[in-house]
Amino acid sequence: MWKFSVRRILIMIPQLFVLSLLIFVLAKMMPGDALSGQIDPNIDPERIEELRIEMGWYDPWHEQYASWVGGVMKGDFGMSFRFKMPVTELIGQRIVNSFWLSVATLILTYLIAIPLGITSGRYNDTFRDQLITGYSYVGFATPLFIFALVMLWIFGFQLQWFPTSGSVEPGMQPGTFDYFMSKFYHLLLPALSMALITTFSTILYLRNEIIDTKQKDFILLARSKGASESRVYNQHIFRNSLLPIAAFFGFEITGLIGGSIFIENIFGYPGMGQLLIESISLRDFSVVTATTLLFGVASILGALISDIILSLVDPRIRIK
Amino acid sequence: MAEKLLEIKNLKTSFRIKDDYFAAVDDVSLNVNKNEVLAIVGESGCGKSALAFSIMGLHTRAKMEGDILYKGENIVGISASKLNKLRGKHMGMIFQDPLTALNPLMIIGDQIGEALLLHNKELSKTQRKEKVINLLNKVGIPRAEYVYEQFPHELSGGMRQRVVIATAIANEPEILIADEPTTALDVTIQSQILDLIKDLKEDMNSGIVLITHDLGVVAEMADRVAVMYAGEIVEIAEVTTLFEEPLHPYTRSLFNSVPNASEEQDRLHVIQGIVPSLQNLPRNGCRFAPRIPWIDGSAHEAHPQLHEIKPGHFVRCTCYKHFHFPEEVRKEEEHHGVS
Amino acid sequence: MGFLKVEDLKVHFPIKGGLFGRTLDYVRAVDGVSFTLEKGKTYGLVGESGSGKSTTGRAIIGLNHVTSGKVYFEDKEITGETKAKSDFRKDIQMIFQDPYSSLNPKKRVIDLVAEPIRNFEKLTRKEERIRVQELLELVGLNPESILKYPHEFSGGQRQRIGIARAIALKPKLIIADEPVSALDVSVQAQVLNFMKEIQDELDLTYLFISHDLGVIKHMCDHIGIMYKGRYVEEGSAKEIFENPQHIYTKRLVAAIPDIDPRKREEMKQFRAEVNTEYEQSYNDYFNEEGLAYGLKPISDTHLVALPEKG
Amino acid sequence: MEANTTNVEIKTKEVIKSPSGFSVVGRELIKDKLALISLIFLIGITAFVYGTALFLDQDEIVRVDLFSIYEPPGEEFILGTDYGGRDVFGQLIIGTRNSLSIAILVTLMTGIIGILYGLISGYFGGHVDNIMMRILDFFLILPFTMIVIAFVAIVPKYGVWTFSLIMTAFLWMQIARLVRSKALAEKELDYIQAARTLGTTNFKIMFRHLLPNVSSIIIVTMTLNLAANIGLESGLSFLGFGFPESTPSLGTLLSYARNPQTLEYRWWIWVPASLMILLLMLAVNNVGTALRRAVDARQRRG
Amino acid sequence: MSKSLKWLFALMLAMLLVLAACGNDTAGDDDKKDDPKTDQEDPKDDGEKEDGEEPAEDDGLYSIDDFPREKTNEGEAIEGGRLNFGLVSDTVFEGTLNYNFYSGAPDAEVIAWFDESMLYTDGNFTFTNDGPAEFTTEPYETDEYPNGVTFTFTIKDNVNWHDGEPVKAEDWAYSFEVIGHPDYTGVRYGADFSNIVGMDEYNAGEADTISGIEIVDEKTLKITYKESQPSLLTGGVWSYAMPKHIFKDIPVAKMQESDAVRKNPIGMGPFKVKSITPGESVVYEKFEDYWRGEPKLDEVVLKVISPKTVVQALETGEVDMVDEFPSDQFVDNADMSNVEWLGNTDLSYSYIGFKLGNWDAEQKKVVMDPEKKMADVNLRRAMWYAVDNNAVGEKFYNGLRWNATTLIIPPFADYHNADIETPTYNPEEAKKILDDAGYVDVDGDGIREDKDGEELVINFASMSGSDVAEPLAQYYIQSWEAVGLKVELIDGRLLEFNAFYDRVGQNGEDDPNIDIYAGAWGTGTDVNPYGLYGADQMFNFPRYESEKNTELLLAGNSTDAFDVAYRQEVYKEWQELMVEDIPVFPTLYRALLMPVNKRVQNYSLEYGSTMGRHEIAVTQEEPFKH
Repeated sequence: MWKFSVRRILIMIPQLFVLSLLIFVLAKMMPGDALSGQIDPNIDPERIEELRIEMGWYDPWHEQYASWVGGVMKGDFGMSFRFKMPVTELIGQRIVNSFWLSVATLILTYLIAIPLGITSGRYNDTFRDQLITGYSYVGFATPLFIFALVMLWIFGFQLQWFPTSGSVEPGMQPGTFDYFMSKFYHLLLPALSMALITTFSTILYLRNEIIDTKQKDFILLARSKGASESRVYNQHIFRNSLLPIAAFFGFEITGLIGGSIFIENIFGYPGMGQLLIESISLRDFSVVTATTLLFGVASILGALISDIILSLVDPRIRIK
Repeated sequence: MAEKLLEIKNLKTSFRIKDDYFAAVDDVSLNVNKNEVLAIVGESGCGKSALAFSIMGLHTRAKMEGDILYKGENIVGISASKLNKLRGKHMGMIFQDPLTALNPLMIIGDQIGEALLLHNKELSKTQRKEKVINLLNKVGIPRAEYVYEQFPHELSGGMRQRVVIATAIANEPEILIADEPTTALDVTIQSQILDLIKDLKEDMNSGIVLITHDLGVVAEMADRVAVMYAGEIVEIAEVTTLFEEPLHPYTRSLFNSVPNASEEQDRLHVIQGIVPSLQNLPRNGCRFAPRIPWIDGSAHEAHPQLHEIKPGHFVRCTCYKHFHFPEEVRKEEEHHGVS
Repeated sequence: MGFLKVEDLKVHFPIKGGLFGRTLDYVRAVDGVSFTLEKGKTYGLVGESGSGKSTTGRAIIGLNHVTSGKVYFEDKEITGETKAKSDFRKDIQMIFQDPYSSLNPKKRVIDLVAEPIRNFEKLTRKEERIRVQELLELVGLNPESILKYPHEFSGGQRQRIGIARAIALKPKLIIADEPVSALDVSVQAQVLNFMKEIQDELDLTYLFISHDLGVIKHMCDHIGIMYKGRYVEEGSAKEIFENPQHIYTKRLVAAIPDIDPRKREEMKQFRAEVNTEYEQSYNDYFNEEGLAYGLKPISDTHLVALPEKG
Repeated sequence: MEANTTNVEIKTKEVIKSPSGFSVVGRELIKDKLALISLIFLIGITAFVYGTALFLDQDEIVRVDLFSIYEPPGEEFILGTDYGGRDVFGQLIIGTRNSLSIAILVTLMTGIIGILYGLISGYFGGHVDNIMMRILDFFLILPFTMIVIAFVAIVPKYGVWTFSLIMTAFLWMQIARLVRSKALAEKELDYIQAARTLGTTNFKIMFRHLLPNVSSIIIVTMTLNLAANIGLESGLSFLGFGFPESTPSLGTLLSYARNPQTLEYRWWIWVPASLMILLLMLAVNNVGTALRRAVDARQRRG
Repeated sequence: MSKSLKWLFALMLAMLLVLAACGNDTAGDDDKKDDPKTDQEDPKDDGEKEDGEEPAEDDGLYSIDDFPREKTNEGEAIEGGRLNFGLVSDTVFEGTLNYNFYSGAPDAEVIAWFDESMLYTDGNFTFTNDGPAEFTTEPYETDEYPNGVTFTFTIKDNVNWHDGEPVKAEDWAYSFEVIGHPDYTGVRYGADFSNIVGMDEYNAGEADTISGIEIVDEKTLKITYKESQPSLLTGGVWSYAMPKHIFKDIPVAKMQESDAVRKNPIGMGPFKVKSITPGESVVYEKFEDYWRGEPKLDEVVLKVISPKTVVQALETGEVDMVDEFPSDQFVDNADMSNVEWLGNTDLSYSYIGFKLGNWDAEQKKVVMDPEKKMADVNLRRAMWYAVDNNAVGEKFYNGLRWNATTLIIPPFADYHNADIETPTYNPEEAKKILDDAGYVDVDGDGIREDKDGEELVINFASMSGSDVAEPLAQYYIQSWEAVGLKVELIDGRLLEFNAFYDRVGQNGEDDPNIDIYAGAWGTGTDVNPYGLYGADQMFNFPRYESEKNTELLLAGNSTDAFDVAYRQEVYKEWQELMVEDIPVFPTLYRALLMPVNKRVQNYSLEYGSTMGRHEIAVTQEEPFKH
């Protein structure tokens, strides 16, 4: 497994390389640059030109790319033009938020999806099941951003149960328990909104898995041992059905990245998704390349994590 | 004398297809005695597996009528908890495909241990492990300590089947139902497994229901044989009787169609027509009649019953008296054998 | 000179692993198999699962990549021939084990049976249909069923469709890979009978692959026994069944359940003896890797895998 | 002669019995009332939308009218107007048509690419498969949003086709993977091997044998994708990369809800479009699920 | 209070702060509000003349004149208290918290609470002596610089940094040294700096000190400018000091990313930074030693709120006030019961520009091209007549934007020409002009051909971003079509702001396909329009020049122009010239709105107000709720 992971990571290096090249070229093709936003009669256009030259904007793109790659090799992703700080540091600030948002979303997703999926699969074709699958289809059909807006409106403003923007109460001391709670409180509503919409695939998947597993021979064997229904479900069916869900885990990460762009925007939550969109629009290219690269790494790692989890929990794969 | 462990009376197990129920096991009566192997033979679709599942109460959506008496107590329709006390403790089952019959995510020890755990709560963990290892030894698995920790996919087919058997016999059940236990195995393994089952039977003194389509296996294993066709039992007899004097046309056809390693045949017998599907079973008259069209209709009973020809030898329908192979009349007949 | 000649055939499947997916080792599915088929006869290839018998058959017809060795068909080398339209494809056909999976469920009988014809011959629609109907008649199916789909047939009938398809181009050799293992006994009888009939009618040669010694004995003139990718014994049916020389063959033959319940005890004892012998003399018959030695003739037709020393 | 007539009879009879025919699906639909209603709804709405759109003048509908800004629903405007004084009902019809067309276009294009890619990769396996899968993996890590934004900025004429192409570039992988794994599994089945022994060329095997046998799952997946694609366009519009308002779509209508005032006070602009999306997706999903059931039944080999 | 920033930022529609991408609605109008100054314009009366019968608000129309500019309401202020301030933005604030380095408007808003200018301004945006420093000027005449001027600044005694250090002359001088330093990374350096004697040499690295800046004593600073211009008094002198004792050890190139800028910035304003959550919020506490007296509030919490949620945040009292309110959300929320609405005219205008030439990169100047499609002034004038800006303001903006007349906006009260005659909506006149100029419909399709009878399609570049951008552009196109001109959106769609400015010519590489464009400018506090219309200015996007234009623009910022009457005359003439030549025509002026919770006292939107942030107070602990 160790070898397997290393190999996967080695494969991902050329992929990331091509990805970075693509992103870089695309970025260069886009109109405007980080200084387009500085158009102002009282800023000297010559100063802007000077800065462009300093930034290397007029160098041939491959030279820029080479120097960028050179920096990345040394762990230096350059400076954010907009934030005037090293990209690494900037992302460091944001990634924590995104990370916890994702974790909370995942946990909520599973907290919601697993019981529903299990109920639905165990009692398939009953009223309960239809109710749950019905919810799943509606969830499938609801655009995330409309749902999130409605959630924000109801729970944030009408009921005022949750804060409506930011990632933490102003003035909290990092490291304190209050700070932690405040962070948690802030990410609850966005995470819940995203989770409620993303559960549906997990529910349906789990349901199918359970219905599938129910008919396996080893379930019959378990029954013939005299295992009660609840034991059959708890010991045999659920364990086996949850396995692919566990494997799904890594792939969820890719989905989360997409979803976070909407969610962070709506809930004013300063994370990576928001950073990416802002940086593209404001042509803060060093941030764009670093962020997309990071997302790429996250997706690949997600897939890798899936494989690793699967190989950890599934003995059939473990041996290979 | 034979002690009746299991007595099946007029069992009818029906499945729902579309909006109707169709009986896969139709009015079957049988009994299984202590220290006896009862073989149930038939081709696929004859209802032999459905019968086995009925005995174990494994059908979740079937309608069951009739009685299955275990030591005189009816187990049809009893509560799930009662059934669970019976299953695994008094009745064990061996499945056809050892590949799918084991939970891929559980180590061997736990799978066998589960059977112990469910019926013997007093056992401590270490005691349980000890017993499991004994069981593994008993079914002939070498290096039992090591196998205990292994997962099913790490074992060969034969080994897995031994594990399944160990699970089935964990609580020394009085009745063991083996549903095609060797079909998926190679012949050398098959003989080992059969020997194992035989030994266990001697050991535990239990009654075994052996479901199979392989007449060779029957000849090797059975004390008594029940031949099933289309959900019904068409013939029951002691094994030697049946092999020496098969009476029912179906039994006879079956014997004649097996290529035999020990004798030369140029042509094998072919049973005309095809095995009817559950929905298309002829429900009236002799169910085998359509497949022996050269036998005059009047030879069949209107409502075929099992007739006891000799003590312990039952045959259904009177057509056996008039049966003869068409080859004996016309050699060409089987060219036709198509619907 | 032989009709089909297989020389030192090897089929190895790589085991990939390590950091870069290098080939670490090989599964030696077929590891040096040689035999010759005579025209018009049936040659049986027997072995337990994993013995390489099916791989051998598939390698001959080109479904598996041949690692080394040569296959001659009518004195022409056909090893590694991959072109779909090569001539030998017309002459060598195959019958598959599972009549359910070997027929494309989405195709009607006419399309199934006509497929090889369409590949090699240009016939009009009408000619083609007549030909297919003839073939169906030949295999004992109702010629009017050409528009049915495979699932509408029973297993035996399907296997006949498979056979009709295999004989559509009037092949010379048919490789039958476990043609009856998936069938019930009564149906099995139908198919076996039928295969024998058309063999005479069409002057076919069979390479009959099976694990069922009963069936093999019923069908074959010559038999090769395989174990772990190698031959352990080869000979006429009579020689193999009545005078098995290799310990493995003996054990295999002994394991066949006897149809006579009265011989039960006798058989059990016999088996036990063979097993004891097998265990005791295992090292005499197999090398350190547990593989068989090369074949040594002990009569004109009978070859046994014995170590060099004898 | 006689044989011919019999054949015809057989044919008509068999087509009905054939598992791959529409009868199974039809039966499944009739049994599943919800799916039937969904299908009728879909057909109805499609016919209505495409039919009505023929009589509507898109230029007229997107014409800005300063004197009827934010009219609530009423007699003159069934569903009111937006901030440009444009008729929401007309936009809804044309928008539904546009969105449907795009969803169908994208679904078809992703389908074709995915099928070809998956078939080739799965059928040939080995190194071909390996390389093709690495390429596919690469597409999977492409940052969707980033590239779409870049494209929108770079491509001068941003219309239905460019939009669909971009969508397609990111969506074909699912089908490709599915087809590949099916093909990988299916090609091990004897009928494919049989075809090879019969001298059938690889090309024919792929398209005549493999494809029909994976087609049912493809159809089901594509149906479900169609539902997803309807929703997709609205997501991009939300980020501001949908169509210009001169090309109304369900997404542009829905994206009006980005404005909190519209969200709260002018429901008539975005609620109908939301409902339309929801209904369309539900309906397509229901039909897709019924299809899946029909397909499953067949796979149990009737 | 005077935060006399040079708010220069191009507010250009939108965009800066707002991301087109994020689809924020209000984007369109963000801009900045700012400072002091009165204006008493007329603009609203257009609103009234429109449909006359009903009072404005009943038919959904509002006028900027109906809004108070100051919040001084009744009630007793309580001691201390905490004010919640919302920074309305779709993006985070960047966190470059120093006047010398920041580049985004949100950052400026954050800085304004803790730091301030050394010089306050009055209603005309002119420096006064009310701020932390006073100044005197004297001419500086040498052979080299015959028109020079020397400023002598005296910093008031009680002005201290938050860490207790007094603000010294060297701190102020230091900010010049930093901005002028060759390693400086910000955008502030420009003509205002090179105008200082010795700055060029220093900037080029040839001198270690700036000869024109002299630290006379701890509290006195002298700065000598080569050229004496009125602009110096309206923001031309850099008036922000830097605490040298903190920055002196940090290399200039690293300052922008240093903790002194990002994590624990200090200033001399009424509040001290207590804690910062990067990008999201800042907590300030009062600076008791503030030179104008102890602030009334104990604490101020500033946090970023999305324009999507600003209304709810105000209604629930989550924030007491915001830096700016998206005006398109006003109408639906005008009845919000817990706030009072303040309003003023924004320092910006929108316009339609005509491409009349090209940028000559070699000579760095504009070159007119008579072959351009829009070269005929009659065509341009007709297009002006063809659009009904009052209707646009009323219908799209409920009167919160209104017809613009000249390129010098009303807040520059001394210079704005209120009496000027400009074309207003008159399609008949437009048609007549076109007919006379030879633009007639030759082929009878309802569309006019050009003077040679060739097909005339005018390509229009317009920016996306605001909600109404699209219908607005459509409306203009329709209006022109109504007089027979065929105008099409370039590429058939709105341009994202980067693409827009690239193609309009921010790099001097104008897209030749663009004939007209819709733009907007934030004017900043300096009335001088040279930066936008000077012949050698890159931002002269119409690429227009004329001798008279150059002459007038130079005259307007000459030493003579210190005479207000003279300057008024010059700019009057320039405004008329613009109406005559029409390189661009202004379309709309804008209102700046600010809701303030009823508990808040002493806040002013007035330009040049002397009411400082230290005076802000609240009347009760909890905000009012809607």
